[in-house]
Amino acid sequence: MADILIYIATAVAGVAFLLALYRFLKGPTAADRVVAFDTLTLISVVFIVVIALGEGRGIYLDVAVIYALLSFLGVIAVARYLERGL
Amino acid sequence: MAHLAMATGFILILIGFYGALTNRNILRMIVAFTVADSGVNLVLVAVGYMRGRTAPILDNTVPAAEAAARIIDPVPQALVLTAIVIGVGVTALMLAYSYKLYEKKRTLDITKHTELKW
Amino acid sequence: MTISGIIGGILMLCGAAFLLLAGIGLVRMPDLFNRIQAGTKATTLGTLLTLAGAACLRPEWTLKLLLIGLFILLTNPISSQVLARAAHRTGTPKTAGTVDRLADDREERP
Amino acid sequence: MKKASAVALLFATLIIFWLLLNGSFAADIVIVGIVTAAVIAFLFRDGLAVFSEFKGTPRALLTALLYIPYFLKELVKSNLHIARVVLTPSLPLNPAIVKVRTRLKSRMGRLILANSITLTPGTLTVELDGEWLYIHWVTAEALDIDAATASIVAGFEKYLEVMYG
Amino acid sequence: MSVLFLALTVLLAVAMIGAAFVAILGKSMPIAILAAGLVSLLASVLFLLLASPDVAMTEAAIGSGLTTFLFFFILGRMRGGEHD
Amino acid sequence: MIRKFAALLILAGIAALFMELLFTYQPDPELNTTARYYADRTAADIGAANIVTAIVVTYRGLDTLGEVTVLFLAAAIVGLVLAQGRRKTAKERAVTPAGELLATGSLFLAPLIMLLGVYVFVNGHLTPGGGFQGGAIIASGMLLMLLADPLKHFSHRLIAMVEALSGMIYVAIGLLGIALAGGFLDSHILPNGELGALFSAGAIPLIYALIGLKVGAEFSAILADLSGTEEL
Repeated sequence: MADILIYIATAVAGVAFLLALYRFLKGPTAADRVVAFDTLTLISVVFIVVIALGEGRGIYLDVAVIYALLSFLGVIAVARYLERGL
Repeated sequence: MAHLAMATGFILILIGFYGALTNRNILRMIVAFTVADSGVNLVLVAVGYMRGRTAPILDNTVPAAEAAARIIDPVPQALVLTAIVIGVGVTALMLAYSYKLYEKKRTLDITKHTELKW
Repeated sequence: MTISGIIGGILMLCGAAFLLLAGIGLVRMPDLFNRIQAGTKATTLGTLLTLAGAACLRPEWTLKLLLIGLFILLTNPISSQVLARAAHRTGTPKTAGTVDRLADDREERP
Repeated sequence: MKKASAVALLFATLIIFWLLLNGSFAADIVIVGIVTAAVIAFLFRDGLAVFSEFKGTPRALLTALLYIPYFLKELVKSNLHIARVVLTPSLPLNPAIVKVRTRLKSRMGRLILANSITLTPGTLTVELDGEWLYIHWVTAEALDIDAATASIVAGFEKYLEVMYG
Repeated sequence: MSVLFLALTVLLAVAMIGAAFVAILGKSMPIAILAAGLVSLLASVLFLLLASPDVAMTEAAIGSGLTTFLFFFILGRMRGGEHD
Repeated sequence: MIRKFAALLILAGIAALFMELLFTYQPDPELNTTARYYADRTAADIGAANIVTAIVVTYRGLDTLGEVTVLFLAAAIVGLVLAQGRRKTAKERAVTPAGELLATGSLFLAPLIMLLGVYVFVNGHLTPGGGFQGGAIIASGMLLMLLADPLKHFSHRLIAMVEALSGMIYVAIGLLGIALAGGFLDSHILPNGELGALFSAGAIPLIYALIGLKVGAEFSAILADLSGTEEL
């Protein structure tokens, strides 16, 4: 039962991933793509949690911590580049 | 799954090579190089994967006694770990040189840098 | 099948629904600032709910999941603020009819 | 004196995060954590004024505890709001960037205020300039400063003023 | 769970190839760099699917994180060269 | 045009090679002998839970020393190339200052990121991660401070000192391995301990922590060099 719910949840998150990917590929401005990038990385965190649940290994969650951190730094780096502050 | 990941890696290598061969901007060539780099790493890790096995880290779900039957090949992983770290060193070096080239000629177009052409 | 398993699954499903909402918002919203709104809020709550669901399914992972949630809660708003500020400074187009007090103030005292 | 308390507070924060990360109280973990936190707190000893701004009074601690459920409630409310906007076929938008005033003086208090505003119904902090906040509002209801302040900032400020002042 | 993992692999592969095309053919330089970073970041989820958390963490922290930042630092110094 | 055509021709050749490789590839059903050796012996011999770490630090420790050296050379050459011919009085660049929110947030977050880096390299033998990842995360913490204040100057002396000290102690531990245990970089100079504890696996946590500090200092040096260049 819980397994089926996880399947459905991942499928829904996958649709969200595709929508954000569409925004990333289409644009139109650089900042739009950065927002899509941020969303994609956060959905990837959800994927990592699902993978950890599927394999049953808690140590995979360390990767998710690093992920949450790096999406933040990447977005800030691009934003500072755009406003000429780097 | 291993075949799929390997195919993705090969496609990434091809895309990266295409970009490196056709672009004239030096920075874009370096970007293409990093894409190809990711592809190579993907292929190497896919070689080590075995269906139905788990990561080579022992804990209470994978006790040491049955490790050999449960884990995947750790050697390609150690190899790729090295490759990634060296990759960033190489990229930093290429970027520093591109900065120097830009300082000399104020352009990143590779066809304008003709001193070493033959 | 345990109760906590079902609760966890339902929480994960709710989280995924909010992520989907973020995706729809990203595609449908007309300009950048509205997209950031949809992106930030919905993904934050969606990820938090998914983490809570995973914590229900595997109670022994709760501490790590809590930490991931805390990190996201701390960092995500800052990054969207910085991005919104940069976008506003570079003059990203806004939807027609947006009242913009910040641009008015910038013009007065540059 | 103020600097010492800031360093001590940073040290305590780092220790708490270290124990959360490791999830264990074993002796070796605690020893390594204390050494690491001490070294990092020493390296960052300058420019730590933001850490000593939290008022350590019991009333502030209680308010901090009350703030968490209030914030979560607002977060859920904001998502339902966004859901309503996004899922309506005609997209009922009325976007505006409004200007509001905050009474908070401390930097940490303003950071938490701005973060909270970003995560709550339909509002996003774009710029912070002294006591003025510029906020993007998806469905703007009021454009003048006082009305917007009352509807966006007042709810959080009530709590944060006790905590940070 | 293996069906789920296979579906995730397909999803990630599609996203990576799309991002790689943006990195090679995209018009503006920062977008190309960001897309290359996205390729690395998604590759690290794929590494996790291939049961290699060590490599996944390295790729996320070094391949995607530091490399992208280095690019942006250098690009910030040579804004004129962006469109050559 | 002809350039693109030639590129596509070369790529078609490589693609044919790749297709051949892909379609004839058969995954091994069992671990090969090397991998089996590592899988069977690591827990008893080295005492590290993470077998990749055991390979990187102990079984192939000399290669890792070489890798760290390559990274050091890369950082040194980047510094040399960028410093060459730089004018003495570099004028301060005109940059947009960071907003107050980012400045406050970075004061709060940078120590946490550093702590995370230390966690990653100290636990390298138990969980995924290790010296290289931890070093990169520490450098990311430096990067956050640079993003909040682009004109910040890091103390080059401190970075160089951390780098040199950790490198020297790393080699000294390797030499100690010759004297006290089986060979260069042997981890048995300290007791193996209990599998899964923080202080276990002999000298691996110590070696990985030193590698982490060294790599972090090297990456930070590269970042500081790049950020100190003039805008062209």
